[in-house]
Amino acid sequence: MIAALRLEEVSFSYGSVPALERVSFSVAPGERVALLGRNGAGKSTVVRLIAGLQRPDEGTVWVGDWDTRDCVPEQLAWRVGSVFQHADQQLFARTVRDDVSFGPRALGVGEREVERRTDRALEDLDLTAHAGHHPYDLPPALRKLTALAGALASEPALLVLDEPTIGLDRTLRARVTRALLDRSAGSVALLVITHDLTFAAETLERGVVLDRGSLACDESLAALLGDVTRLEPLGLAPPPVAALSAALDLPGRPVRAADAAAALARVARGKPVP
Amino acid sequence: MSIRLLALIPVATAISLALSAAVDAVALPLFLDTTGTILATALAGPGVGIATGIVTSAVNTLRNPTFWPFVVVQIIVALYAWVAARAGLFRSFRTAIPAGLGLGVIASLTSTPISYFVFGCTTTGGIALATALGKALGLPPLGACFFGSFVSDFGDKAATFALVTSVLHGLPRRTAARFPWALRAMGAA
Amino acid sequence: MKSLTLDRASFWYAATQSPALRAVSLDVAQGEVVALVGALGAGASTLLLVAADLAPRVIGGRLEGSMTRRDRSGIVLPTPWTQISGMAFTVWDEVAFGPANLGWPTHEIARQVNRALERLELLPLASRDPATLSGGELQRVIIAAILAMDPGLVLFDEPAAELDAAGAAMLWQLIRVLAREGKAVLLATSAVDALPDVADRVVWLEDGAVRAVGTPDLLADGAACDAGLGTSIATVWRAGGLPAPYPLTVAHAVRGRP
Amino acid sequence: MTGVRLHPFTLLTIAAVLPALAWILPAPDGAAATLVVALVLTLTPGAKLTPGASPGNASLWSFPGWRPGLVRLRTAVVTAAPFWLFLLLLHDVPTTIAIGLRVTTMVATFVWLVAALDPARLVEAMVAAGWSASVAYLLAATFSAVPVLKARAQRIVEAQRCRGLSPRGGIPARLRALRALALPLVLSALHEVDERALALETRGLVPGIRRTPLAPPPDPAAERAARWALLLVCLVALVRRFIVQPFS
Repeated sequence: MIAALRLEEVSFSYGSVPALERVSFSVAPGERVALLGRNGAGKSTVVRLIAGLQRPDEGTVWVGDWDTRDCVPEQLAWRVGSVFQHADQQLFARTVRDDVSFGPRALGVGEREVERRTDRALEDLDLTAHAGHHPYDLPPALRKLTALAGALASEPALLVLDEPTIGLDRTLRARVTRALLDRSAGSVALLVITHDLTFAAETLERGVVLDRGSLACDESLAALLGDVTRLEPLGLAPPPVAALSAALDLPGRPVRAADAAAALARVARGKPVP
Repeated sequence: MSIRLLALIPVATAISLALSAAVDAVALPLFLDTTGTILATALAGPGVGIATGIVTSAVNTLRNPTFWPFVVVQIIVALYAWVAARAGLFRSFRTAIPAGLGLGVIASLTSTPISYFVFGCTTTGGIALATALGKALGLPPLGACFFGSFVSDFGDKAATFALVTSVLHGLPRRTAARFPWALRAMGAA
Repeated sequence: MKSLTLDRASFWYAATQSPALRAVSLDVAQGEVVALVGALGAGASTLLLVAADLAPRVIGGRLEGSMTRRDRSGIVLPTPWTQISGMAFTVWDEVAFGPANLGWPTHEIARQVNRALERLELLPLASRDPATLSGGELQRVIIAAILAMDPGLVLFDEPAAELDAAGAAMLWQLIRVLAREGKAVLLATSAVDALPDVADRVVWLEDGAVRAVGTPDLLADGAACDAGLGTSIATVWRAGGLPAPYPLTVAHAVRGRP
Repeated sequence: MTGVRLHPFTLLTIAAVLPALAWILPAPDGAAATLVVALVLTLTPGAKLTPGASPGNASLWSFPGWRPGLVRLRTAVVTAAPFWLFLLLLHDVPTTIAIGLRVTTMVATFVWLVAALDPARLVEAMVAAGWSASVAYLLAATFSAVPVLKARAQRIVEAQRCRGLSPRGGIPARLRALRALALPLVLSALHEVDERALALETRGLVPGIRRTPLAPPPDPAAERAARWALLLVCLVALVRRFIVQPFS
């Protein structure tokens, strides 16, 4: 099976400032990967390389079987849905619906297919009730979801999201989680930059950590989130559920709320309060 | 002036200057550098529009000093946009584009003497080339200069008026209603 | 001593039919931290604008009921880059913008600015151009800029959204310190997990009206958990089918472990 | 080495008077004289301090303070060069020289002004001189808003291309693409006006305030006198040129 995304020994620098050094990792179809690291570790550069906004100095970025070096961003849009930070500033249509359909329409799929994809994306993020609203009449958090819906509507094989949950409350985060898990079940690959480890724990399964432009680790997110000693140098704190699992020594050290709840229930049934 | 309208002026000015990035991306021979002036006038009237025009010229001057004498053009643009807004000419492209073409004529009539007497009609590459073309066609110097300004101006002003119309109609109604002139400019009030 | 009192305050934005606030009565005392929680659009941001005397005075709309304040207020709005004054070319000057507008003497401005920069751990950035800062740094600059004006009533709208874990932890501690110094703090946030250690009282807003007021224990309440406003720990506890009362924090959970 | 730090108003006066004289004084001698002055100004090492200039290096090009001057000179020449080209294309040689010298004076003066004028000092000077805080705000806020919106415009271009928007094709296609690139910028910027106004209000920028100048630049009496003298020179030149000896 061809990986949805593969970075091979990728190096990149802005002028004389190195941003990435021989970074390699890949994301399989349906896989959900968190891209972690401090500010300036090179995460945003990875996104720009995948979207075709920059070309690697050395190495190759493969999106499916396309070498991004041979593609312009509007071609890569067929396979990559990118949502950048401040994506709410890219909205311009008079209704949420029109804005969400901009992507598929720009790709030139048939009008009926545009409608279908738009409906599905709006539904996935519970935006159907707002479809006729003006994006700028919505609170910023819903504008952010509208931008995300725009990327979903293009139905790419790979979704690359930069901090999708800033400014979202727990209910909206849960919507994003649900929509992303649903797409991933349909073998869409996910690469998500985030500082929000609660969201990452609920949504993603693997963590790729960059440190000053190099790959620092690439492993299961659950193992990473439970380990304070490794999170702290990244400026991250373990999410409350992972902290709870560790403090109570719950079996299997679950990091997702549902798993922790199930483990708690088992523990409570198994042995009474000491 | 209310703080809201005061805060509008730097934003409108920055819009005029930042749109060059969008124009560069599509590689069209447009400036759109009066967008902020026209938009500010259509939203908030001639005072805010003129202030935007003057500030735009001042900031442009720091990039290229030969822009400063054309501050007169920015002021004329604001006054013309005010008349157009009062007449509700931003109600659709059908009314806005001809109004923009009209502004193209007036703007070139204003900039021609400045360009001719101050700079010998060589302010920007495009205008100078069009002027050279006019000269080659046998036009007298002042006529060639007008020809140059007109060629570069009229399409730009029509595109700018079309863009401002798009913006006014693209604003949420609630936001538009909070700028004193917006609904009138759109022919909606 | 009451710093802010709202008495049956209702507010309508211009050109809207239904009110964004419905008969909200609330007071915030000096030395107290009150947190507003609620779903999106429940009215927390509107309430802060009313408390800051910006709605309806600046943004228009209509207020019924009354809002009275004892102290000058300062409000930290949600998006940091729109709050940069644009009049300053260094972080120090940006923070000094508000105090200078108050017409204070120079030495007093310098004292307040340096203190605010220190509190937000911004002294190393004092001579940087604000335009070169990251979102999180800018957020801290804006908070410092408001604190440097020494408002008696401090209003925060989602102040931690752009901050990383360490920045957020610093802010929550600072808010407690502000309360100890006698300031009244009113705070709208969706970071409910931080509130047990920060807030004295929690106000749950729903559809523009006050649904419940109480200590942070409110965030371990079954109804709050169902509405997505319970703390992570309380929510997990409830989802696991364990009996109430639910623990608010990991520390509480360890004490009452199953 | 740092030179004298002139008051911002003095800098502005020089930048206004020099180009004005270039046009007022009879060509080509007058404009040649102003150009010499402008070029000397451009080379002034003290126009702006450059951190990081290494005094250890002996070469003239890296002699602290001189290199930025030479860079400014080059900027002025590069900016003015196309004018000379077009002037030659459109006019005879005497006209080319007359207008060319004037335009180059103007360009060089402004290149110097941009380097010498610190916007923060200008704002302080305006506040100290009793200008309304609003006027100072307009100028300063625009300076800081322009790069912010430029960066945003660039981001929007990238984001829309990543949504499949192609900026190429026929003119109608490009105009449609332009709309999808320009509208988000304008709408998002206008949408923020409200929050900007709220932030200014809460931070005390309201009409009629007496703002404390934070660090008012010193304005010695000699400099004030020099400013008036420069304006007077300009006026005398104007009178001489157009009234006493018109069209000489």
